[in-house]
Amino acid sequence: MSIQVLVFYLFGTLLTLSALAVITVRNPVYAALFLVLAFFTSAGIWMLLEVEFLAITLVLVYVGAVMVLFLFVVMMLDINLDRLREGFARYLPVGILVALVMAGELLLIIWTKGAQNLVLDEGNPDGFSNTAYLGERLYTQYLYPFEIAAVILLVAIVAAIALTHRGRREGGRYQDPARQVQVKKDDRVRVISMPAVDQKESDA
Amino acid sequence: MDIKTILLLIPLLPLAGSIIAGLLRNQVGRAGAHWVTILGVAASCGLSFYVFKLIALDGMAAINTSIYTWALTDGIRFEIGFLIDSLTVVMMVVVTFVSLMVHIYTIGYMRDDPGYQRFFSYIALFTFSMLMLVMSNNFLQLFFGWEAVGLVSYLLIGFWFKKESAIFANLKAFLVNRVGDFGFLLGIAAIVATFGTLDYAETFARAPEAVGQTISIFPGTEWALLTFICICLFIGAMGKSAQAPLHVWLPDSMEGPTPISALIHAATMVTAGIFMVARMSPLFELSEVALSFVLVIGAITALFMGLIGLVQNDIKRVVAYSTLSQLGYMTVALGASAYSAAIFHLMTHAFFKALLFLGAGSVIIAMHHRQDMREMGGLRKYMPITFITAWLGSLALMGVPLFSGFYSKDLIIEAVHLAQRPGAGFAYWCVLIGVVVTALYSLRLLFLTFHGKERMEESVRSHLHESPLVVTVPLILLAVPSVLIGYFTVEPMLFGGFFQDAIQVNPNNDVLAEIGHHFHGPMAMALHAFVTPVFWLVVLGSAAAVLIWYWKPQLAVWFSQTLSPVQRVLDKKYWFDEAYQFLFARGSLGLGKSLWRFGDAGLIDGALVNGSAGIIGRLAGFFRHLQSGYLFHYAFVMIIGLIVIIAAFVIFHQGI
Amino acid sequence: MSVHLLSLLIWLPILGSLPVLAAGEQRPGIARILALLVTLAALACSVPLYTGFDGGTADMQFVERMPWIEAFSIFYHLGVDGFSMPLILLTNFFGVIVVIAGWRSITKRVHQYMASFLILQGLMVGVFAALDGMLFYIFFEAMLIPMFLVIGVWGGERRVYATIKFFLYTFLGSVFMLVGLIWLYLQSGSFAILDWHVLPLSLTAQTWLFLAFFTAFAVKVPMWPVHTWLPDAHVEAPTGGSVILAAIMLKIGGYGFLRFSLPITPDGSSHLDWLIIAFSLIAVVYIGFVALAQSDMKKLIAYSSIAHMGFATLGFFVIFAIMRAAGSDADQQIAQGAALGISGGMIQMISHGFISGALFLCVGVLYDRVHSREISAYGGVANKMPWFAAFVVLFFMANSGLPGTSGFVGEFMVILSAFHANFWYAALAGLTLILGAAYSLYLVKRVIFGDVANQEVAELQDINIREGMILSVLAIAVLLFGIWPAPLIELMQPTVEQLLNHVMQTKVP
Amino acid sequence: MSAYFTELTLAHFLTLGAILFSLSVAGIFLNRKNVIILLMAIELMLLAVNMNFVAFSRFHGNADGQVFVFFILTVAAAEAAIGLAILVVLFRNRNTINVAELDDLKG
Repeated sequence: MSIQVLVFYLFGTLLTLSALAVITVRNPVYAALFLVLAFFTSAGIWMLLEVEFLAITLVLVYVGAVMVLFLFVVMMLDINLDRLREGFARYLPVGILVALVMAGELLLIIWTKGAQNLVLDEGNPDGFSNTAYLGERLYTQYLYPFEIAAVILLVAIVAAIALTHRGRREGGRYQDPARQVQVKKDDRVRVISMPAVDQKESDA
Repeated sequence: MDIKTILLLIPLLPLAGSIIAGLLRNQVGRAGAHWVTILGVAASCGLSFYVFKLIALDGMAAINTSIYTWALTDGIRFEIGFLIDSLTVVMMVVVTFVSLMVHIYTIGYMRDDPGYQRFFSYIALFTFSMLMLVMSNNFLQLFFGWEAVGLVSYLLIGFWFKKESAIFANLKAFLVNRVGDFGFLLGIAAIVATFGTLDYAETFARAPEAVGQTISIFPGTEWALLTFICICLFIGAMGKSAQAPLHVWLPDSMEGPTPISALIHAATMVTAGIFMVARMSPLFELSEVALSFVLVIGAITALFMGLIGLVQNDIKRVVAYSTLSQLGYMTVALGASAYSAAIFHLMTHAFFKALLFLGAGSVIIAMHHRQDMREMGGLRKYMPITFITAWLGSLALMGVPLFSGFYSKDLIIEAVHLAQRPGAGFAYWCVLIGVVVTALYSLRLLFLTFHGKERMEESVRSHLHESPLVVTVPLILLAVPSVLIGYFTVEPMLFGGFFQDAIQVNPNNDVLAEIGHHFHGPMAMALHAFVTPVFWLVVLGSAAAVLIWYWKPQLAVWFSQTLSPVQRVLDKKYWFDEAYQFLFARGSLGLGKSLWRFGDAGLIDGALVNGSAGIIGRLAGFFRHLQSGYLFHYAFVMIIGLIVIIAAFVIFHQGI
Repeated sequence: MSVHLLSLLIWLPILGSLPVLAAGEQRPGIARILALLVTLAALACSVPLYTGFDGGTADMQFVERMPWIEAFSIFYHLGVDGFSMPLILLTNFFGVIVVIAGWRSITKRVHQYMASFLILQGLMVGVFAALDGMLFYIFFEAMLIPMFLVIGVWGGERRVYATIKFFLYTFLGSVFMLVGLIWLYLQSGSFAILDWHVLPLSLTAQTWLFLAFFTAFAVKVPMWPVHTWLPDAHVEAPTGGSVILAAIMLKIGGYGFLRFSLPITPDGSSHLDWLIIAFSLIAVVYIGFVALAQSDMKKLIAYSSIAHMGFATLGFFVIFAIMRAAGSDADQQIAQGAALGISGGMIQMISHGFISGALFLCVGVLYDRVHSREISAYGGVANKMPWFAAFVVLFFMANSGLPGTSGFVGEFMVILSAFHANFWYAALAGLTLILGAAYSLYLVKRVIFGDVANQEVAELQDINIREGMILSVLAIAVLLFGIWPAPLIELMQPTVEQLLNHVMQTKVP
Repeated sequence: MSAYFTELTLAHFLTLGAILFSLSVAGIFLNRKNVIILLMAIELMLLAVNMNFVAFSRFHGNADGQVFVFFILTVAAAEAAIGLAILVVLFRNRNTINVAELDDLKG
């Protein structure tokens, strides 16, 4: 049993357990945290497959951004957990059954198609950069889809803001750039000419 | 002026008068309307007499000329043209002369009517249509005239369109005529299909070719083609000439103004059918069956319609049933192959029946548009001219020797007697009894109207007076030919070969020729009449009538009580009207309603059109419940679908 | 210039609708006048179409052809023959009539109303002129849109029901036609209708194609039993819409039979002619009875239209029965009576255009005054409107096929033709003589004759100059074609003969 | 000792992906009312898919799989962002994230 196999089984077990926890724990915060764990372990397995860039991206993007967002939302919302757990026990048998059937079917396909005959080889030669390789692909062959993906992200950003934006509240304080630009010096500074007054007299 | 122009002018002058009187009614005014139409018809009448002279007296050959090509397709030339021969000129003279008389008479009869110009426009239009009909040299134009006179008849029966009975009668008249026209059109279609032409001359020339050809109407039955054609054509004639069982419209048509009854429903239009059959003699002669059919239909009409005339109280209806009966006589003559006799009777009848109608109209004017004979009586001293002319007309109608009707009717009876074809025996008895009946109703009318007690209301009586000159002059002018024309024309028309260019009779059928062997002049015929049963039947009928309605009026009451079932049958006119009303009018309305409701609205719209929409709607209503709106339901369905797809992979795609 | 005459006739009204629309809602008077000018111009432009038409040939004339969508070899291909030319003239004639008819009775959104009709007019001319299958289809479908709007916006109370029914019905039919057109394209590699005419096809293919075209055109004609949209559409449509619907749009179905079904699938037509003959005869008899039972004037006229169009389809398809009846000895020669059927059907369509258009205008005249289409709301109209009554009687007489009016010519020819095939065809068709007169005159009796029925009738005013003018023009047309139909018949004679010669040749390879 | 424990094959990774996927499916069943967990289950599902892509890419020596994963990450991020935004708006308007109470699309 090589170190690679050991690592795979270790991370695989962890991943399975944390995934199980994600779907079974009561508290969504814990679920989110277990999901983070799942992502981490997956990243580990991906390292095993020598896809370093994606593994790191997974951690950075998912754990760093998406999961934080999840946690943020979960904590922000005041959720009645009991109501949401209704029917958990009732659906447990069905869920297990469905999961087992699906897993069985999938495994049947995987194991009857000879996937077990493809053995993990030596891997990339030294000095090979997965990041450079992927980057080259993305910016040449897949440039067009890449741009589209970028646009999709932009749309997602705009959409998310548009959805949650509530408009200006009454009584809020806002800046109006148009008015700021149009401002004239007279609006800001008023030069008042007044008769000179003797200091002493005023003091008196 | 060449002859073609003259011939064109004959129908077109009345048409021009009609258009002017109709479209410019406000511009020309009442006097203008009657002047323009009378001038048109008078000119047309004059020209007709001129053409009559050319053909009949100067012996000019028949004219067959084309005016223009109506259409040319499929190798068939549809032409509008004139065929002027002896038959045509007789009809032209009769039509234009009677029409002229009626025009003049109308000035008096319609004096106070607001639709004065319209009326003149219609009758002039009628004259045009009738002339187009009789002058035609082809079936297309014949059908045009045929329908056009029907149209004018429709308009004129419904002339007083505020009267519910009038607009009912005109609709009825048009529709019953259309039933006949339906047969007529099929006959024309059969002619086109057989001979490939609509021209009379060509058709007649090729008619013998069709002998022996058959047509299969119902699968398995073969009819002689010519019999089929002739019966179809005759169905048209039955409609127009009001033969049983398509007679029902004629009595109702009396709702129209009286001049119309005289012109259209006695003298001219209703005889179009007779004229048509005579014109088609080359075809009818080739079909014994069709002639038998004609004979029997005519005989039934002659007798049974006359019987109804016995119980009518409306003066015009009596004359109308008399017309039906006389049309039956003409039809019988046609059926006996005595076409000339039919045309001869048509002519004499046109004069004396127009006279009787106009006389009845004169009485109606005097009675302030009351028509019930039970309110009349003793009118002879108030209106002598009407009285005398009515008597003359009635005597002609009864067939008293030397009067015109005598010659025509006697010859018809004689012809039927000699005819050999099936049905002739039945027809002979019918026409013989018909003679008695004719005498009865004619004299009944005269006695009830002009003799006896004055039964009208005082207010009417105080205003009784003879009609004005425009009314009486036509009466007198019509009375002259009613009395005399038979005497003077019987020999040249029937036995002088006058119609030989127009009417073809198979020598085997030529009963008139047989009569001609024994004919020794009109006077001899009149004298001979005293030894024939016909004359004694007239005498018998007259005697009975004198007894019942003149000497012992209580006898009439007694008769109507003892014979009340018969009276009832006749009163109800054998229930033809009721049956038709129920079967056809109500029946087709009901059929239409139910077809609409169940077929269109129910089956097609309800079941198929909106039904399919409804099914889709209901299906959608059912399937939309699948859309629970719950996210997890959709997710379940997706997952289950996924499982199924993977399972399909597992099961079916093992080899891949 | 004359080369582009057809394009001019199509696009002049369509583009002419723009200034009419620009007149705006506030200036209905200008919109009316502009619309009238455009339609008059279109009518004037169709005069050279008539004078320049060579009646001695069956070839397409005034042909225009330029590539449009080359990838599918779709051409902008126009041309007319003896069938389409009279129908184009009829269309442009009624364009003017409709604008004048809607002069006063339309008061809301006049500019849009007029523009709709102008567009409709151009599209209908396009349908008749198109020689490319796809172009035809586009015009055929596009035509529905303005009509849809006209009924839906300016219609009566149940206009939404009527428009949707009208639209779905027609659309359902034409979908099958589209399939047929595409199939033909795949077979022949061309969208030219004239190429399809000479395309050899197996009997099975012809049968299916025939059915595809049949659904499209049978709905349009409309034939029994797919006719029920017509009464509803007519009842709800404004007068102008009814007039165009009856006078022109129904003719497109008949024209389609002549342009597509007969020449493209002669063997299929011959195979299934019993279907059309049966439907046509049912239309004449059944619909005749149904018309008798109507209490709504427009519905009655609509049903009468169905019955009359039954004559056109009967005339078109009875030719096969005639050829069969004539037997094999007449093989190489057109059987007598066949040409009568086709020309009779065409004449019937044109004449029905005039008569039904006129009848709907007459109903419109009454509706403008009393605002009811119910027969029972009238009675004794002749007392108050004598001139109008004269027109109504004339047109209803023409409707019942009175000789001397155009209504007679087509019916007469078709009955004559049908007799060559079978006695019963002629007899059943001939029943219209009775039924047509019955429903026409029964209506006349109840509406026109009689004593003044109610206060509203008592207050009726006779027709004004504008109404009198259009009714007179139509009356003259009806009488003219009744008294002398020869020019019209001769115009289409070469085309009829060519079609018959073509149809006689089998196309089964 | 079985061959499963001596060397790693494609089947190992695919099996792991399959288990992960099945678990997330079960998660959707179990937490059918909690939108947040549902979203997390979807993330897990995507992770399983990504696992497969990566494995195939590695074993077939083809970069396309990795590019796909890259795009899936993009889309997943976008989805999470919008999904959570919707969630926030939903909660703001309805004061619940209970899926059982959301049936506006009911037919």
